[in-house]
Amino acid sequence: MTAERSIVPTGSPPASAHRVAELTPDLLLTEEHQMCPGCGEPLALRVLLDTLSQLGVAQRTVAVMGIGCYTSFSGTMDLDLVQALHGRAPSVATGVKRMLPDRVVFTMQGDGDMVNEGLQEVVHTAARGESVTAVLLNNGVFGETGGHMTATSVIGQRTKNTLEGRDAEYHGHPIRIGDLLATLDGSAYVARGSVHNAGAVARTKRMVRRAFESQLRGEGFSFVEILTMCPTGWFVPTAEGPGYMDDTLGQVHTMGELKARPGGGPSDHASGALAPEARPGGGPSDHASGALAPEARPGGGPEGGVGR
Amino acid sequence: MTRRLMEGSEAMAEAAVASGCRFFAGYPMTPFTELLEHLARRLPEVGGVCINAESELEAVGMAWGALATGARAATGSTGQGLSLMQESFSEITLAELPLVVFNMARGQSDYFQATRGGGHGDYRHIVLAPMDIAEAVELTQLAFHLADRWRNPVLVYGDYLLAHTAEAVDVSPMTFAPLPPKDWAVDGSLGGTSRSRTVSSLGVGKVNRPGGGIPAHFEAVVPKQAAITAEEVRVETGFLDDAQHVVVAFGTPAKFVRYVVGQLRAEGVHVGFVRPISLWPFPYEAVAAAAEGVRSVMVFEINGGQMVDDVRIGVQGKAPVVSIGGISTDGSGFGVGPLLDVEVIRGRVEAVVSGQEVPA
Amino acid sequence: MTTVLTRGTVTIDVEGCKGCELCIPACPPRVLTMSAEVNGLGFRYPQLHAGCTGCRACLDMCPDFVFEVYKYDTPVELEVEQ
Amino acid sequence: MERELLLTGVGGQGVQLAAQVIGRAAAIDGRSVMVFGLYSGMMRGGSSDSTVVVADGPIQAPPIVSHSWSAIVMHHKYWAPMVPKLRPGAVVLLNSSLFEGDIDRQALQVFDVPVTDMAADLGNPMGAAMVMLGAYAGVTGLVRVEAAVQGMRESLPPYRQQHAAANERAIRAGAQAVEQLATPAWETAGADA
Repeated sequence: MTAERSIVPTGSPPASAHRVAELTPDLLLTEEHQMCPGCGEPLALRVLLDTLSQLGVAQRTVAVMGIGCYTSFSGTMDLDLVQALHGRAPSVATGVKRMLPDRVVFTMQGDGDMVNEGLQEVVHTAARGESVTAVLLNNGVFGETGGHMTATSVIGQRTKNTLEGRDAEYHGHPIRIGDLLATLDGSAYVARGSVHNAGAVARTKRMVRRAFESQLRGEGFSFVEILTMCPTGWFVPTAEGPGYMDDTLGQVHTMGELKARPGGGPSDHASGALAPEARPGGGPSDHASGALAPEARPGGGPEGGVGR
Repeated sequence: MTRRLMEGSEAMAEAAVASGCRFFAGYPMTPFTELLEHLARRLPEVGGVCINAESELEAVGMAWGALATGARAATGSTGQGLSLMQESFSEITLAELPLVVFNMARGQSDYFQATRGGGHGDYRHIVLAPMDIAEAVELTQLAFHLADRWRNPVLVYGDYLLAHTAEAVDVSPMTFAPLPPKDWAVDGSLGGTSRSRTVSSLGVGKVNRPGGGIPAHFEAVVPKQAAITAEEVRVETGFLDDAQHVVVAFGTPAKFVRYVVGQLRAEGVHVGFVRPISLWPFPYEAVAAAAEGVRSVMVFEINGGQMVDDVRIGVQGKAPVVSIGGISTDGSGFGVGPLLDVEVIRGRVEAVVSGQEVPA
Repeated sequence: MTTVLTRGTVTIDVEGCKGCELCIPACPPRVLTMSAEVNGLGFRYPQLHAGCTGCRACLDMCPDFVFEVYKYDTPVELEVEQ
Repeated sequence: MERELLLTGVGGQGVQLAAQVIGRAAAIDGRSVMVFGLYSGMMRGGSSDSTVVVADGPIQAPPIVSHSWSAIVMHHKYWAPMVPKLRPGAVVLLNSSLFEGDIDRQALQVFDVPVTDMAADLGNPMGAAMVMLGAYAGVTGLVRVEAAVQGMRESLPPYRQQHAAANERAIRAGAQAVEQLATPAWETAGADA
């Protein structure tokens, strides 16, 4: 059918129409980047930058960037910015915020940066209730080095150094960083969204907005984890990225608001605010319990043997 | 002038405050701890911030962030803690941020760490080694000035004696030459203007105003080292004119050596001293001049032999270089041991002067 | 031939597309298809058909920022082959 | 001119505080001063040594002194290692209430002051070191007694200021118990500044 259907010209804007969404977020100096096809990080970037624009805080914002694929956004984001070392962005952001307490300060880190290399930094920054917003782009893989296991890789996930899939007994268990940070008294707002479909993008945008609003109210540490597609690092076709994300990462790192201060105003999610998103075909716990089933634990069955 | 009795830690903290330092982050470790204590008390009194960082890694990262806003900021530890900070020191140097680092060291075995660094890449820190509290007050203030002047980290090398000795000192702000404005610092105000700023060690600017990238950045940062070497050598010498023997020492042990040399001179022994105040840049020329025509160049340092390498570079084979220092510590490991004794040092100098073996 | 009521449209920066296809299932009215031809980078790219609502789902799901979304001031009837 | 003072005692006797007070008093008198304390981790019972150097110009001596002009001996427990660090004829103030053991009274100018008993008589048993530093100030004039009193007040943290009056009585009692300026530290009392 497609071959026959008439194609609408899309080379230039039509007459008698108004633009409802711009090509490039206001705070991007160029739409060009070197991310792979199907990467979810630019989607998260748009969410972040659009939110800053809409909040009207771009001219009092400092970004602190970690090291990963997304580091290249340092050169394209039209924001005052400090480039940090791998893992260290929360501490650098702490120094920035303490010297510029009336500015909006956020970090952008990947899961390798935040949950592997810099785990204690984000934990302590959250525990101190540092008034910064940490944004985690979590794709469960070291994308920049070419697809290696991180601390958030899920059980069964194939990476270049877990060729048979991540095995809990041999490689350990993934860390649900959002859940961990939500337990700390210093964290005011914690949420986990994703960019694997347009609805998720819209929900994630509300989370990012609420995180920054929490910072503007001075409530403490705010955190938004955004699950992003990495088809290159997952070794799946680009078009299958969203589905793979939902079936793997999304089942362990379940989406939803994990924590919000009572005074933070009503949630856009209404009743579902503090609960994982409902999903068709069974709740996330089904899959999680499958991944962490008793028989898969050490000594629980023949599959558990890895020669240790 | 009002002088007040202060331990070195307090005096250095006061000197940092007098220098305009308004941010400090650190993690307790003897003998650095009291410096942190004093800054934790003093900085809030002057509108600054002192954070009890959860680790040295975090302390240096916090200072990095504060520096990026243009604030005068510092961190510190003992050498062990500084070992943890080395990655950040490298990158902060390449980011051209004016960090001041205090190493309240356990003895002098951090000479290599201070002057060569344990980090990656082509980076150097200016290293200043005071011998007593009065000099520490001056060099701390100089450190903040030089860091800004060169946009390069400066390390102040102290030790247990410096931290815990008290002297009556006056900590008044010193006056230095004017510095250029910190137009590179971020304040968050330029987002969305196409003129936003990036503080980065990678030499990467914005796409509309790209930096030269990593190669060009290194080419721009590294040549500063030659300029610093040309302009920032600091050294004290004494009794060199007719010296037949020279002793080289730095930091608080140099005060012992200077005292011994003074005693021996009073007794007619032709001995002089060279005291490097800047360990990097090292006073190679002063050492070379001192080595001219002497029978020996002795090196007294409280370690297994580190600065002796630089002395040999300076001497260039013109005289025998003899190490008369050594490892010296008490049970605590804080670097105050039996070698820090005027009589012991005198004995070792006299042994060399008289052509005997140096006692092991 | 028949016509389809079309409220919106998009512009597509074809040369910026990396051919990931994330926009295709993202489009609620299913009016995007991948081209048979390739762009200058060698990637297939999306093409628009009648029936766009101007909802911006394609834009939100495009990692390469190739879409701009418009709404007609007055909805138009676009012809479609049966 | 530089004058050195070594102090020794057991932790808890107030040796470190006495050294601090003398240091502050010397600064009040306008002299250069250096104080270095070494004490074991135990707050009480371990060794507690301190070094004070006072000078009328910049101090040349390093903080660990090998040849001292004087000593304060609050207890004999850690006294022996200090003996070789005293110059011939050094001034030694001895806490005769507690001191047991040998001391070479030919080589050293020893002043016996029963400071622990005196402090107890004053109703301030913890003030023995204050009595001793008053006695030392009286015998040597290294610091003026009035400067010692002021230095003591500056050395006490706010939460210990209630001890200031008793400490002042202790310092003055010590100073009055000895022959004034029996072995003067300076040719004239007080420096120019």
